[in-house]
Amino acid sequence: MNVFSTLLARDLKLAIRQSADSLTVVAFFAIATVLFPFGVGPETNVLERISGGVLWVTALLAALLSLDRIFTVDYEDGTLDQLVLTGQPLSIVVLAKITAHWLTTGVPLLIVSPLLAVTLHLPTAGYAPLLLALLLGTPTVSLVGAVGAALVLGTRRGGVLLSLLVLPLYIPVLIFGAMAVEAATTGRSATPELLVLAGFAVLAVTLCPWATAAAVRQAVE
Amino acid sequence: MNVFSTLLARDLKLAIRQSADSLTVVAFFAIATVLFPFGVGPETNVLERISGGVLWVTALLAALLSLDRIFTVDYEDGTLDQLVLTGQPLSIVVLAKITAHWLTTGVPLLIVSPLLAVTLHLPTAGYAPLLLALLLGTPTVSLVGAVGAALVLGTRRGGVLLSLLVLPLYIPVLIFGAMAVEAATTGRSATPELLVLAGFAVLAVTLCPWATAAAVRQAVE
Amino acid sequence: MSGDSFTAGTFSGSNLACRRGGRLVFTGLAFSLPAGGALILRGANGSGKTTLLRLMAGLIPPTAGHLAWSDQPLDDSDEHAAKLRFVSHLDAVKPALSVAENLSFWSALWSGRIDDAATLRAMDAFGLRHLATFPGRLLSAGQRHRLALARLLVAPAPLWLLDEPGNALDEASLGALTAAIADHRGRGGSVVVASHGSAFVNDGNTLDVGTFTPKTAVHWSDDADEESAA
Amino acid sequence: MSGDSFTAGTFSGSNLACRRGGRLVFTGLAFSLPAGGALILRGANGSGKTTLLRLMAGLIPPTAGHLAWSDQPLDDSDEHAAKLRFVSHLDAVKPALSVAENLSFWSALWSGRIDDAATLRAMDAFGLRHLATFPGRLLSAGQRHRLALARLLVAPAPLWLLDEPGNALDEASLGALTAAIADHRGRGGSVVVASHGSAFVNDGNTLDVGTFTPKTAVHWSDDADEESAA
Amino acid sequence: MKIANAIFPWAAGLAVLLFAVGLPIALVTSPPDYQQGETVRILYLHVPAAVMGEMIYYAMASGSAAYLIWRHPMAGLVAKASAPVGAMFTALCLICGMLWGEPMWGTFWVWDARLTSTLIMFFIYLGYIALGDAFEDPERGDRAAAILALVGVVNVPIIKFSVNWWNTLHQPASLSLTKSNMSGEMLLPLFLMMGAYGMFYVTVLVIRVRSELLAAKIRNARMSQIAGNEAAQAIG
Ligand code: HEM
Ligand SMILES: Nc1ncnc2c1ncn2[C@@H]1O[C@H](COP(=O)(O)OP(=O)(O)OP(=O)(O)O)[C@@H](O)[C@H]1O
Ligand SMILES: Nc1ncnc2c1ncn2[C@@H]1O[C@H](COP(=O)(O)OP(=O)(O)OP(=O)(O)O)[C@@H](O)[C@H]1O
Ligand SMILES: [Mg+2]
Ligand SMILES: [Mg+2]
Repeated sequence: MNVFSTLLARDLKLAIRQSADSLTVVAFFAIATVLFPFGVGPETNVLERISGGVLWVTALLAALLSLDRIFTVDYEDGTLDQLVLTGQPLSIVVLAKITAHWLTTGVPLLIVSPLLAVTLHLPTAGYAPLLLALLLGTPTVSLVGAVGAALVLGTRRGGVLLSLLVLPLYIPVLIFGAMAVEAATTGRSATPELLVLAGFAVLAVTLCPWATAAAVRQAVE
Repeated sequence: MNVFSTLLARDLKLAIRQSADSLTVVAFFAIATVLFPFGVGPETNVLERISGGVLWVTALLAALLSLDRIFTVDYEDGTLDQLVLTGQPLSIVVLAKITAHWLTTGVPLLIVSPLLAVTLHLPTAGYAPLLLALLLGTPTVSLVGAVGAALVLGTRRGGVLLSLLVLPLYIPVLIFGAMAVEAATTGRSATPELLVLAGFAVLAVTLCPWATAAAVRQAVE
Repeated sequence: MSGDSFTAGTFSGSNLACRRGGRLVFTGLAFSLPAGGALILRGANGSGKTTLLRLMAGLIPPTAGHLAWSDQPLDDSDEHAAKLRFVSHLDAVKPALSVAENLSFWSALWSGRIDDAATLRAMDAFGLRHLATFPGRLLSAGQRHRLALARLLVAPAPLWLLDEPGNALDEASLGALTAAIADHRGRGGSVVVASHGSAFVNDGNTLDVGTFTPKTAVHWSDDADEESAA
Repeated sequence: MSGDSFTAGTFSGSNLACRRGGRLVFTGLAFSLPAGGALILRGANGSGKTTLLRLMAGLIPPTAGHLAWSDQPLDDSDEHAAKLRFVSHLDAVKPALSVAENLSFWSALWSGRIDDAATLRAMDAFGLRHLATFPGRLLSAGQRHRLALARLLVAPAPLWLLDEPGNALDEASLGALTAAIADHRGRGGSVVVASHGSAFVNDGNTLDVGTFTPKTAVHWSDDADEESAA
Repeated sequence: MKIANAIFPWAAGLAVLLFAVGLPIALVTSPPDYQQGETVRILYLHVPAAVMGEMIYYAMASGSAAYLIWRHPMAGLVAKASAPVGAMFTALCLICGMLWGEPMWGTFWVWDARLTSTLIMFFIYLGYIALGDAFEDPERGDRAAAILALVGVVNVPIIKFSVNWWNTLHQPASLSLTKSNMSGEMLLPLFLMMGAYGMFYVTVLVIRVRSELLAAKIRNARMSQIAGNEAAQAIG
């Protein structure tokens, strides 16, 4: 039992006990996506054209809303103080929490996305790239988001500030994620985009835990 | 000095002291809007077609994120207990807080919306109805949102649950708001839609304060 | 404040029961608190002192029994609320407002007018005068709690409900609290204090909340949880 | 736990200063705490007791001065952290986990293995055994605080840092706390307690944090400018 | 601080001088462009602003790095004081660009790669400023913002690369900028304005750093006074 697995197990246990949390993220994803036909009208050709982009944008917004879950509760009830004091490298501690976040947010979003794609009339060719792109992109979303979530700890209203901080950083993922879908639906190969997304993920997993640990350390100061 | 004005003055004072709060709502509105071109591509004709809908959806999401500001802080630091115990009608107390929310959130969103409309290439005829629709629609958004915000007090992750509760209630406002813009850009008169929005606002102002007060009362129980 | 005294009568409760999270916290509890009286709530952790105070404030409706003022059962909770001040574990201090602004907001809300003299007197009573322009966010645990206590003095009300008011207070502040309670009672006000240690009152009745806990085992079961979810 | 004793040496600090929110809370503070010793922090509200404890835990870096174990200056904060347990105002209790689960999580994290015996002993020490399956969210203020204290016993560490550990505790729990501290010191552990009232230790040195607060406004010279900006 | 005090009058003087000479040349006496006509004059406001916005961002990131690594307070202060100036230049670039776009392209905004990355940079500036302001304790704000600046600086090239890729694939209409070779007459006002903006930045930087120091001083003095009272009261 090392720190990583102990903490991951606890966070997953909490997520299962409070499964409503993951469900509400998925629900937000669904509702925000479903709002679009109401906003832009129900014409199939318009929806088809924008479906990949809308799905990515709403998935990002849903993930964004769940970010404060990574640290805020632990910060407010004093658990984060204790986690900083485990005597183990803080970057491993935060990586465990980020992994738990991805498993309980990124993965459920992935799972329901095909269903929502149906409502937006996504062309058939787009499904596989959409799923692959989400699979490669959501870890980056959790990793980059964790940095932001740690930075806003202790601010008055973290939620909105958090969006201001991380949404600009999500734009590369959005661009390549949406383009992967578009590529497939317009007959191109989505491989280049998917490779770039994988590259982003590798970069994020090497850098973000450190930045997050630094941010957490100054938050408990 | 009655309860309404005392409380409104305090909430506005707090909002001015913490002006970053209002600014971040506006910033979210801006960034979320800007995400769409990255998702759906930059073609002017596509953007033009969906601009009204996208602006309304992102304005609703931005307002949504700011809703927890109405009660959460007061609930967590014990102020809400004290406000319930003022010995004055609770519906007036909550109406004061809702008014402050609208002045510090709805109005700023209204002000920046024309700027964002430019980036989405909203046709010129759409500006006036967009502003009018937002002016008539945002009070409803604050009023209905307050009911949801009070209902989720004390739940673990209010934020996402809140979206789940209130977004469906926002759909009528969204439909008529987006249709008002579309009417104008397609050459019809937007008056009927605007009248419906005004009707919603009147309905909301008569019903929501009572519902909110009831929800607050059970939250402090 | 100044010299005015209270004529609110006797505050009492009879046959009170309260259910929290699906289990009965206490049952058959009764108390009577005359004007100028003090009631000290005792009991082990979890016996229901905080619950009883919130019930007395009208925040929680009793599961059985009722509260009364001079034997008139309470019906209008707003009217009751206007007669009391409640100091809980939560300090209700706004971090962005200064100490003086925090106090004068409540003064205005309760008395309907701006009463700087009362605010100043309240700050003096709890040694906060020199912190008047200090924003709430910079206060230490004890200073914040003193600010919550000072709220008792900005607008008069006959009944004070205090939940562990001595928490985090230093020597001098404990004295100030005792003096404030004595003064309040001298003017016919009454006070209920939940406290494990000193109760800050010279004389007063003690109510051991623990004795009203149903004797059945305090075991948490799934059934109880389901009830609470209902 | 059982019979093992500690050999961590003397924990000391010299010439410590700490700046919070732009002002110096204390300066020139020194202390020395031998194995088996106790240090009681005193001082009025806002004098800096909580700040000093967080500094001792390594959460806040000192503005000046340094901490040391047996005269070896602290350089690795993770190594230091592994030697201590910190109980703050915040209880770090997870509402969704039961009392036993709350404890065994920390036990696993600190000792690297699942040690049910230690968890049971810790619950017994603070009278929590009958609440073992109770979810954290149903605990009263005092019960929650007892759970935080029980964490001290699930995995041994030589240095305990306790911030007002007596808050909200009933009579019996105060006794349990005193006993736990005595036992810990008996095995060579040391303890720092910030408290306004009883300190729960039989003997020990008292440190009045208030005496290290700078008394007057600092005189500003042009050279001081750059420093003050930090 | 002493160096800054020494530079200050020169920087301020030069800024005034360069604006005084550069603005008339840029806006009045320089030749109109054969394609863009008189509107070419916006270029003299627009291009230097774009360059400054970007340069200040890197200055801010370096300051933040120095502040975090060496805990050098002045570096942190310079970073913090730079942000609003950088944001202002970026905003100026955007506004001039939009005003220019209307006559040139017939629309205020297109989703061109360069425009888009400028806009995102503007958002990153806003995030930095908002984060720095969001804490009750100003020191915490400085540190958090410094970490953000470093994270941001890793991201800026990634964002540029992504936006370029996105843009080339979408081939946005025929709106690309006409890259007329700049003539000598255009370079002079351009350089003058560049220098004026640069000196303006230095001047504002010194003023802002000074006022930050003063604010910290006032804060400290007030706090110490209150602390003194508190201690006196505890004794008395
Ligand atoms: C909001 C709209 C605009 C933005 C955000 C923008 C942004 C930029 C940026 C970032 C640069 C690069 C400066 C550098 O580092 O060298 C630049 C240069 C330039 N812009 Fe704009 N621009 C906008 C609109 C326009 C318009 C409408 C025109 C005219 C048709 C224009 C003409 C130029 C020219 C001629 C240069 C210098 C050429 C070069 O260095 O490559 N810009 N702009
Ligand atoms: N994060 C912070 N930012 C600014 N000032 C702070 C911060 N934390 C503490 N302070 C200041 O430091 C001083 C010491 O606070 P601290 O909480 O250490 O006092 P304390 O001795 O524990 O008081 P109490 O007995 O009330 O708990 C207080 O005056 C407080 O205003
Ligand atoms: N919201 C709630 N939901 C479920 N149970 C609750 C709730 N609030 C309190 N309880 C339960 O009611 C009982 C009494 O709690 P209360 O907080 O009133 O005790 P207390 O006497 O104030 O204890 P302490 O001395 O620890 O403050 C506890 O056993 C607690 O589990
Ligand atoms: Mg209690
Ligand atoms: Mg303290």
